Amino acid sequence: MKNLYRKYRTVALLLLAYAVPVLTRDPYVLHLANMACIFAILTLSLNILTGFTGQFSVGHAAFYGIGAYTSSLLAVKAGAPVWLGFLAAPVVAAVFGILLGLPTLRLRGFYLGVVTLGFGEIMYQVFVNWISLTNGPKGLTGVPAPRIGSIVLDTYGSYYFLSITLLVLTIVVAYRLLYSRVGRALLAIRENETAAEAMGINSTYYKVMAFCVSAALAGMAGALYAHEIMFVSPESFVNAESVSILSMMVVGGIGSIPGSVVGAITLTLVPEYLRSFGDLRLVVYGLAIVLMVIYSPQGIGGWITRVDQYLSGTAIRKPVRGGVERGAA
Amino acid sequence: MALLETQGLSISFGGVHAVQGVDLQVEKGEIFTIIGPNGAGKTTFFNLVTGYYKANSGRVIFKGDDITHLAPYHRTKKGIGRSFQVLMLFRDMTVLDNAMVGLHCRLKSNLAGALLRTSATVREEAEGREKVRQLLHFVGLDGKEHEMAKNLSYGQQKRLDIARALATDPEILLLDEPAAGLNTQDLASLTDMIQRIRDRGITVLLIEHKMDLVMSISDRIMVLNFGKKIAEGTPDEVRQNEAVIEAYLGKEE
Amino acid sequence: MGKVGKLVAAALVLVFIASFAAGCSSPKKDPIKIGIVAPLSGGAAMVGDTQVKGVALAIKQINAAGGIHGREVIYIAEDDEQIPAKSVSAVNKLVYNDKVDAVIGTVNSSATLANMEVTRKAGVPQITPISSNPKITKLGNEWIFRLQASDEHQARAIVDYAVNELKIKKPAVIYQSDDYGTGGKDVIVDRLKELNVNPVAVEAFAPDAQDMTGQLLKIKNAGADGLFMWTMYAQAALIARQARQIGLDVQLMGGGGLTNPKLVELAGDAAYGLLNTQTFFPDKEGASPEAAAFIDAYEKEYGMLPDSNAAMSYDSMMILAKAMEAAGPSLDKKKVRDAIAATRDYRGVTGVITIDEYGDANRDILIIRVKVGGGYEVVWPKR
Amino acid sequence: MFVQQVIQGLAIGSVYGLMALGYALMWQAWAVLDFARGEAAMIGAFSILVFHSFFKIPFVAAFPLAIATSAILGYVIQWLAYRPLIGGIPINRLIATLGMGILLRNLARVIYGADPYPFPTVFGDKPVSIGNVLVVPQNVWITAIGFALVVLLRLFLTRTYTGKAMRAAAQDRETAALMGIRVKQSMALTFVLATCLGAIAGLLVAPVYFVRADMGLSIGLRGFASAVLGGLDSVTGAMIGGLLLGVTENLAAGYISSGYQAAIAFSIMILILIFRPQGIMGRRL
Repeated sequence: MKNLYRKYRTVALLLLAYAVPVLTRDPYVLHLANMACIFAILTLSLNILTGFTGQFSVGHAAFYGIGAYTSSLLAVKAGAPVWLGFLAAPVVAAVFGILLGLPTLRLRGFYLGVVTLGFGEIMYQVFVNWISLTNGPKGLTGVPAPRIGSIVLDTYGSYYFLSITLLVLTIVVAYRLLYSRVGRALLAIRENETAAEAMGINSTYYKVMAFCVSAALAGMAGALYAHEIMFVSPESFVNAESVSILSMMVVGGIGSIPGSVVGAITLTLVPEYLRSFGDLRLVVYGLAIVLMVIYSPQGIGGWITRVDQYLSGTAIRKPVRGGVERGAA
Repeated sequence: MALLETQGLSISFGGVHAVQGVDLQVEKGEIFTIIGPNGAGKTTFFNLVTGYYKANSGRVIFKGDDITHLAPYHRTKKGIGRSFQVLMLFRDMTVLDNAMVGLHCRLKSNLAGALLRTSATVREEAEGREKVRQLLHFVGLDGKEHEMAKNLSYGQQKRLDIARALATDPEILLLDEPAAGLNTQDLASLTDMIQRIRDRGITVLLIEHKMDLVMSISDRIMVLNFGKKIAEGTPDEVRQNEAVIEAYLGKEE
Repeated sequence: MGKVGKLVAAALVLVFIASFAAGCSSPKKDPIKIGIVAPLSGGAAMVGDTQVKGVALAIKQINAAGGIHGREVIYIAEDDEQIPAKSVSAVNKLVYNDKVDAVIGTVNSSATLANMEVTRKAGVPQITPISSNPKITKLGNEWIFRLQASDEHQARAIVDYAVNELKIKKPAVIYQSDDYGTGGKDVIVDRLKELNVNPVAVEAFAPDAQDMTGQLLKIKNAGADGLFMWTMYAQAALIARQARQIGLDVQLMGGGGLTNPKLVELAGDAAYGLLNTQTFFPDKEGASPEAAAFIDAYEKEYGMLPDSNAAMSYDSMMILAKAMEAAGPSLDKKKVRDAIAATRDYRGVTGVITIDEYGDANRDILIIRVKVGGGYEVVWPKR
Repeated sequence: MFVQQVIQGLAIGSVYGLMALGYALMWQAWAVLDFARGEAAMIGAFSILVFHSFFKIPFVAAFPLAIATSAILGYVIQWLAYRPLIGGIPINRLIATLGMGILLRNLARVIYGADPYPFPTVFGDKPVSIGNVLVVPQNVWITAIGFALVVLLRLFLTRTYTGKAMRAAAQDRETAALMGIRVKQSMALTFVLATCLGAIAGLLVAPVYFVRADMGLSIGLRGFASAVLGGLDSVTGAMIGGLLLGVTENLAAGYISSGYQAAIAFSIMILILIFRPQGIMGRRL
């Protein structure tokens, strides 16, 4: 039984994830499934920066926005194929990630946090004010749906296959990164930067790399978002969205990959679920977040690890936890 | 040519001369110990050699190259390894990963290799793990690979610290008070371990307070007081040095 | 986890489940469902709130008169937090979960631009009472209608009045940097150019800004003799008061977003004399019989005076009801849509409405002035 | 115009500074950046609104009542959402404050509606001209009260036993506890104090910027930025950070571009932090 679980858990999860459009045809649910994938990618990307590397960021929505605008502008203004946008979005976002990563040479913890927050504000104002490029607050309409051969991914269901594939790709990236020489260097910087340097790790280089990878993934999520909603405007990339991503990461569990995914799904669905509360919806949402961090400080990721260990009968080594537990916060 | 050499190395903090004009030559293959009363500038001197502090004046020369202005990680790459007086393990990482981090600058796989999981990367990782297992065996941490570093006993943590430093494949290893806080049994195995490290061809630069340990294993000793070198020589020479007895040994009960 | 904590958590989970189940259970009769999507939390919540109130009042009156085809009308209001993606979620929920017969909303143009794709794909008629971005009706989407007179008409009207009647030579513009404000600013600046008048300053402020004195000082320094502001009433009240504080004493002018009884309450005497465009005349004295009756009913229902958004929302629902009556008892969505599009000379509370070929409601625009001590008077067209 | 711009900037900057005081205090005692700080201002503003405007209690009496109400609410809030997280993971505390902010903001909206409420001025909002600049009395009061609070706070933290105990508890909980300091009470007290500071900020700005459920959001964010700019471990720095941000914003709008007002202010802030990573008045890290 336990062997069976260990052998097939990944495959089963994958099958289940890909079967969502088969299990339901409700566009409302499928749209939410798309949004959950987008936010899961965003949360994972933030986790690479904050959970793995210990660099605090409150401006992640900026990279998300950069990706969304890059991809939509290429399609709308330059008439480029959609897939080119999907490639360009992470690249452009990564360039900004490197730019933002450079101040990390000198800044730590919340002081870095405020710089990322400022970056978020600045990018938002650029989206709003650079009207000749972004069309400003009126937004960009007519963002096309991607197509594969003759199939146009213009329904939530068909688009979902793209979303889930990119999410799976992100998860693979996160895992491979984590269990590699690079990932160990990131964790070491998070744990103790002085000691990391003594191990021959160029902490500047790796911190900037973390910013770069994180921004690239967030940028990809931006492209995914733009072509799902088919409309881009600055409101989607305000600091409040950065804060949502941060909450998803913490509720999911800092440093936990499955936690990030589940955290994003949870906080995407909970506000929808709470619609029946009417006026009190966001009050309950706020309360739920408070209760989550009080009663489950390790996040949902902690539960997942425990359940997984129980089912597979192992005390597997996988406690990548900590993040900004010390120092940074 | 000495393996590690400092020339007139000085640093001051807010007017206090923490290290002042220290000249030092460590020869390949020896165990060289720095002693001195608390606050004599020993750890500061280490930090200058490893690059955590920028010297106000003087030079650090390693294998004939001037490394005074290199960043700490760069010096590690060149072959200067160190352990810490106050433990600086990666507490929330496993023992194996701690040591694997030490291997960092000897591995080559980069971001692309990690993401694509190229065969070179996989091979390198496997070889690295094997190497690290041997090192963990060397310091006596077999079977602890998958423990979290923070869950080890103090003595074990100290050993992990050394294993991690050894993993950087140093030519010279700087050990900052490795014996502090150890019980008698751990102390004995530490003494043995330092000698075995030297037997591997690694030069050892040691800061230590435990005089029995220092006198029994050191080839040469330098004595610092108030940031200045007051004596240097073999254990016997140092033991009989007037200035040392006055400044240091005399006061030590 | 403490015992109490577990209990609280368990209770919460139960409440979630119970409430969800309650939401799913369907009523016995089969009412006509109207979905409302509006920002009910966040910075624009005050506008979303009156949108729901306006529609709710219309529905109450419709039901009192026997409903539509004898069926009761109910509404389901969803919050979109003025974020496009959440707006899309909300409309998806209304369309596919609640299976509403039509959608009214939302406030912010960017959210409407995003969510109208949903109703288009599903083939559900949608009326946005006040989203003002001209693009909404110009994208070839046949399912979307708008009740607000577009910014183009409003901004042109006020500029023409200022230049021709008030002889303003050195106007300045201040606008909130969102779709509403930017849209209005663009039209104002273009129209001024057409009339050969150069604005001496064009300044933006963030929708959540509270201190606009930096911008206002610049405007004062530029020697402005009139100030166009394209924003909502709460910020307009701040601008009016702050202009007075720094000694900027010029004619204040703006668009429909300023019409709200709260404006005078917030800005006090600083708001007296303010001019703005409107199709809904908010003062019972001098209002059309339809508008007067609406103001009465609204005040009775909610204990407050309606703003123009409430009036637009009310008219949206009334036009929708008319169209549903005309479309026949099957409520075929396409027929309902066509019936909305065929609206001609409907006497609503916001004027005499005709839906044009794009889906925009065309009618005469009034310029109204805040009287000293509160209340409004019409200054254009001259009576 | 320049002088007038600076004066206007100082007025809004004082408000940011007042908010920043709360952040600095919370940082010193709880080692957390409290994202619900803005909501303290909202609570203060609504308290005075209820007492003064709804119940018609004269301002002199309503003021202490409002502060007392905020203090009590502050105590309850810290007991519910902050105290359980003492000793836990710092970023969890941060997220708890985010959640609390969402909760309080929306609760206020449910109770009072989303519309802003006007609040009568106490200190006078008719401008007085001095030379060729105009000064509004209530703005002068806000700045003056801000500085008075900085002085009082400094005296309190450095001269009184309670204040010293608070700081000791913040720096090292365990040692402080060993020294007989009642750490949790001390932290609760700081929270209440910080809430009162926020409440004072809230009720001072009520006549200027109205009272509304989400009023804390924008001044809270800028208060946070000011506190970091000034250096989180300095109350004087918090005030200076606030004034600097306020003046920068106004000058940016007046001389560069109002569209990029916040972007310019934040760019300057980032530059300052790059050159002084510990904030203007902060100790070296």
